[in-house]
Amino acid sequence: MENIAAKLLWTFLGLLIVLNWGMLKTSIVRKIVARVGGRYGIRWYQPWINLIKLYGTRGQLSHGVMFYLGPVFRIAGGVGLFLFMPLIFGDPRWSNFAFAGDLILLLYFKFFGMLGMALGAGEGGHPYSAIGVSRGLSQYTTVEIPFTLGIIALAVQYDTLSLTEMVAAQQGGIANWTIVTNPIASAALLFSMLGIFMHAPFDLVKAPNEIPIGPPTEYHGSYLGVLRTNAAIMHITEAVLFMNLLFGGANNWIELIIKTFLIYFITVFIGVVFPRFRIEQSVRFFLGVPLILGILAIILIM
Amino acid sequence: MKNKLFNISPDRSKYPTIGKDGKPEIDLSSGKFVKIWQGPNHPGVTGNMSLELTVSGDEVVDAKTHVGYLHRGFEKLFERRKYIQCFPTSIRMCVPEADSNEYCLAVGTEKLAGIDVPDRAKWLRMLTLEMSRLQMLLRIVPGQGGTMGLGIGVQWGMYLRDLILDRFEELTGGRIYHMYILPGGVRGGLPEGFETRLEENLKDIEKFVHRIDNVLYQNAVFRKRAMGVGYLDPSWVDEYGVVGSNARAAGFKRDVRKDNPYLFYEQLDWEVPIKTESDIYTRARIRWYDLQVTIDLIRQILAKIPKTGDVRAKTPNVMHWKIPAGQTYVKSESSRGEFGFFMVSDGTDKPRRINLRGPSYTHAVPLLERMLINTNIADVGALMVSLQTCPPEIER
Amino acid sequence: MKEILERINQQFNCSAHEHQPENLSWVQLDKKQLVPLLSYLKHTENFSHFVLLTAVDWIENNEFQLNYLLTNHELHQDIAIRVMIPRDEPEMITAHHLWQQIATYQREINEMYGINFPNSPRVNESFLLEGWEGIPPMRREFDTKKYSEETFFPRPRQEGKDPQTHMKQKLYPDEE
Amino acid sequence: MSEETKHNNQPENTEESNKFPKEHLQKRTVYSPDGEKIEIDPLQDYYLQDRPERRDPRYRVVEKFLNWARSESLWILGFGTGCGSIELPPLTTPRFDAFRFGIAMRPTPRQSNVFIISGYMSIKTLKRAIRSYEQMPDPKYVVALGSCTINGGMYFDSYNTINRLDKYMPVDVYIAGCMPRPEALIAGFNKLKQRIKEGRAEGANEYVQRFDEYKANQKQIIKDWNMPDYNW
Repeated sequence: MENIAAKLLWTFLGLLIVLNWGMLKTSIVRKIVARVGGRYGIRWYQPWINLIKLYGTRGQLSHGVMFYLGPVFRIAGGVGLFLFMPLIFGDPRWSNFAFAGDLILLLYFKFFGMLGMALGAGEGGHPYSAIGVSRGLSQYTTVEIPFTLGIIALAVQYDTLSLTEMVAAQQGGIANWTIVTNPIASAALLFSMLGIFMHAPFDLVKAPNEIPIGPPTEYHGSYLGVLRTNAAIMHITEAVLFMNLLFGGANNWIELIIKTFLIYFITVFIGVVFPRFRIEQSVRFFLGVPLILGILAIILIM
Repeated sequence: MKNKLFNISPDRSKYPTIGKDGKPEIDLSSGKFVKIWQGPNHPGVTGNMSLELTVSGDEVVDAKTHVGYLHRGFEKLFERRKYIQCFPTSIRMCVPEADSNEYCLAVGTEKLAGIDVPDRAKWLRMLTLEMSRLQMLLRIVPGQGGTMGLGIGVQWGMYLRDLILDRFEELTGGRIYHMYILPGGVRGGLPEGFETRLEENLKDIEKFVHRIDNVLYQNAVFRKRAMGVGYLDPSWVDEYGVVGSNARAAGFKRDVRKDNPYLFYEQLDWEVPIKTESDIYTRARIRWYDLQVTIDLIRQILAKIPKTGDVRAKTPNVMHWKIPAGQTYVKSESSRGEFGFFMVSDGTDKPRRINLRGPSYTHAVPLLERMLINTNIADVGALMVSLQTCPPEIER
Repeated sequence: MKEILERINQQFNCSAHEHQPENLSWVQLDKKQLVPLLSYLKHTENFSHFVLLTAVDWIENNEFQLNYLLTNHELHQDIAIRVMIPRDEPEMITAHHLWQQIATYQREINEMYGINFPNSPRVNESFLLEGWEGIPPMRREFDTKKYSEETFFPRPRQEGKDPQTHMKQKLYPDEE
Repeated sequence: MSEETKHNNQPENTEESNKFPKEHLQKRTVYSPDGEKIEIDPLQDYYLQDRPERRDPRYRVVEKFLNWARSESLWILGFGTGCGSIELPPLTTPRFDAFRFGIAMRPTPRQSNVFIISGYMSIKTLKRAIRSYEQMPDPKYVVALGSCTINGGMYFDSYNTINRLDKYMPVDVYIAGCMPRPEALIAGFNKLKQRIKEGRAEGANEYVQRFDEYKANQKQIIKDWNMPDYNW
């Protein structure tokens, strides 16, 4: 894999697969939520139609440069996260640009898109955007603490900051997965996963009945299309991150799809049966049990 | 807020400071406050109305409700219409629960004209009123969860509501607007096999009652969000004229069906559920009990409806029916509380004045403006639904 | 209830009251005595629940009728107080300090009938209408059909059955 | 006419007391985030007088494909303007489930492309509806529900509701009835889909073309154009 052009091509192909799997996942999520409610649900190809329609919107307006750049930052964050995420273990074609310190970079990229979005949504000028941004940032800050503590615990446990090496250490059956070998750090990470995917009860940012629909209130047309594209990539990539950290990575695409699906659906199933928290309740939640678990994980690993 | 050790939120009950004129002292130019207009196309606002909120951080410090988006001038239109022509118009006054309108208008007309209604018609009227209350409660009980993002209860409830609307369609021919109750009686008897089909639906609804208890009322997050929030002080009940389930949740036994029994409600065996906590959770819980009571009442009514007999007393030609002069006030219990019509007749074939007093008139304007102060902005929608505000009956 | 009405009669020298079946009584009195009566009913006779305030336009007598309806939740009795005010001088004493919701009713009546309630809070704010000019719409002389035809581009009527003759033929054939 | 003068001799400050502070209505200069200088005359702004841009379809084949996508993804603005909105929730619930046909509800006008005028429009709502309509991105479609949008219906003689919606905004599909059943709504959506696929649903461009006429009609009945900067 000396040839950078070939490497880029494989990465691009991976991005396409992840994007389409993300879109399909969106429609499956909607279908499952609909079935719980007793409905038939949307057609499985509906997200693609929506995307085409959004990119084909004629009338678009901008509230300023930062408004325009918000979705760009967001998708830069999503693609950046993807670029350094090893997808499939043992296959250099699908490990993207993973390197020795990629875990730190991934943490950075996860926050990057959110900040860009915050700036862009703020320029939209709508107060609900501002409320959504402040909610999102304060919740994310508290989610980050148990998440980072859990990651540090794992880094100490495996003595590496490379995701690929972490996956390598988990090979050889379920008994070697982090969720079995280090359950406390895993629990902290799973709690913070609920906050990262932002399904109920932690869907405060988009809360449709309170602040319809938070930061993207003013985004329309292809801005929204970019955001939707990013959401499809981002959700799958984040699920891949948790898969690599806790569930032993994937050896082929089918394994990846099944594992990301199940990981993502932990949050969806919780979301279906819970209403949402208020922001101070959400913050208090993450500063409670998940934080204690995170600290405990650090203490135990020392 | 039982656990004081971890209670980090400051006591804000004295905030904002109240000025000499009784209004909160708010200086918008200080930059500490933001004005937020919620509605009319805000999905959290019930129906078509809007709120003007002044917020400090996440907290509402001053609120005004703006209504009139649905004002059609019904009370003016009634002056131009004959009594029978008022019926199709009147049912549009409160859209979600239309039968209370036609019942009150019919009874008011009968009172003024001095007509006696056959017994069978009275039982049928009770049946439609209770079915109408049932379909409204099926909307509002899970709707309380819907305001907080719990959508599945709403889906189940709306499906069952559609079943009740099917029964209405069988009985009256209309889904939402029935025009079934007319002066002198009702438009027709029960169709063949109606009772068994309704009984099947009631069985489904009973299952739903237990499911929604598990999903909503036992839900940890819902309890956390709804308990202790949106407190309605019992002293406000008289001060603001609170009626119905909101008053019942504050410990007042207010139910027109018990207080001033109309139709044959005296012959039925039931109890008015009362609680005293008076927060969003309690009000939602009271509606859940109401739902069970309503199912029970419909069963009792179905068992007692006479199979034969007149459904409508003989009236003169309604197109030139002169009602004797007089004034009256008719009230009935809707799912939201006391629902009254004030009627004035001047001896002609058109009413002089018909005034609707809906419970939302006080619940959604003065009471809501008071209750929104010191509320978190996330709870505004939940509070509105828990007060069961219904804009069309405010504006008419 | 009879005792209460007698006490009211003695104290307030009312002009008339009739008793209707089903727990509704009527009191008619002068506009100056209204607030004392409301206050008396609320604090002494336990009519704690204010139901509605509404106006009726008697254009032929050149009068507005204001109705205050109260409920006693212990006796389950309603009492309706009727106050006539002259149409030339549409002004009424405010009662907003007794019950909170009266201010809202007064706001609506001020908008719909043009009856002024001095010192009532926010009474001049528009309540249901927005940018309304001209006669208050609920007054009898305001012709809503004419206004609608002049303002809202009516669609021409379709030819159809006249409901009056139709009903006579189908429903009441034996009537003259 | 003596009554009219009676009503008008209320205190002088009635107009200002309820709405906005006086300074909000005065002309002023503001700077946009990009440093652009903007002169604002609020009373003029509230009239929404700027003529929107006309955006014609360009490439026929591409447009045909996009029209198919648009017709299969109808995002409704969740703005219940009248009593017809009571039949909108059943659309999203198990019995009728309009999601099957690509119909979804969006809470903000920026993201929706179908505006359902659910029933009669009072003047106060019409003002907000026009604002919402103008905020929606092009292409946008209007579905008018109920007979009250066609000829006033039950409220033909009301002083506060409009009689004909098509005098104030271009309407694509009318659904008659009071109220129309959810099945009728779905049939109406199918009609709208057909119209979009045929490329005949160019309501936004029609609005631009006949902008002066629509604005004149709107101004004739909406006397008070004062309103907040956003409304959802």
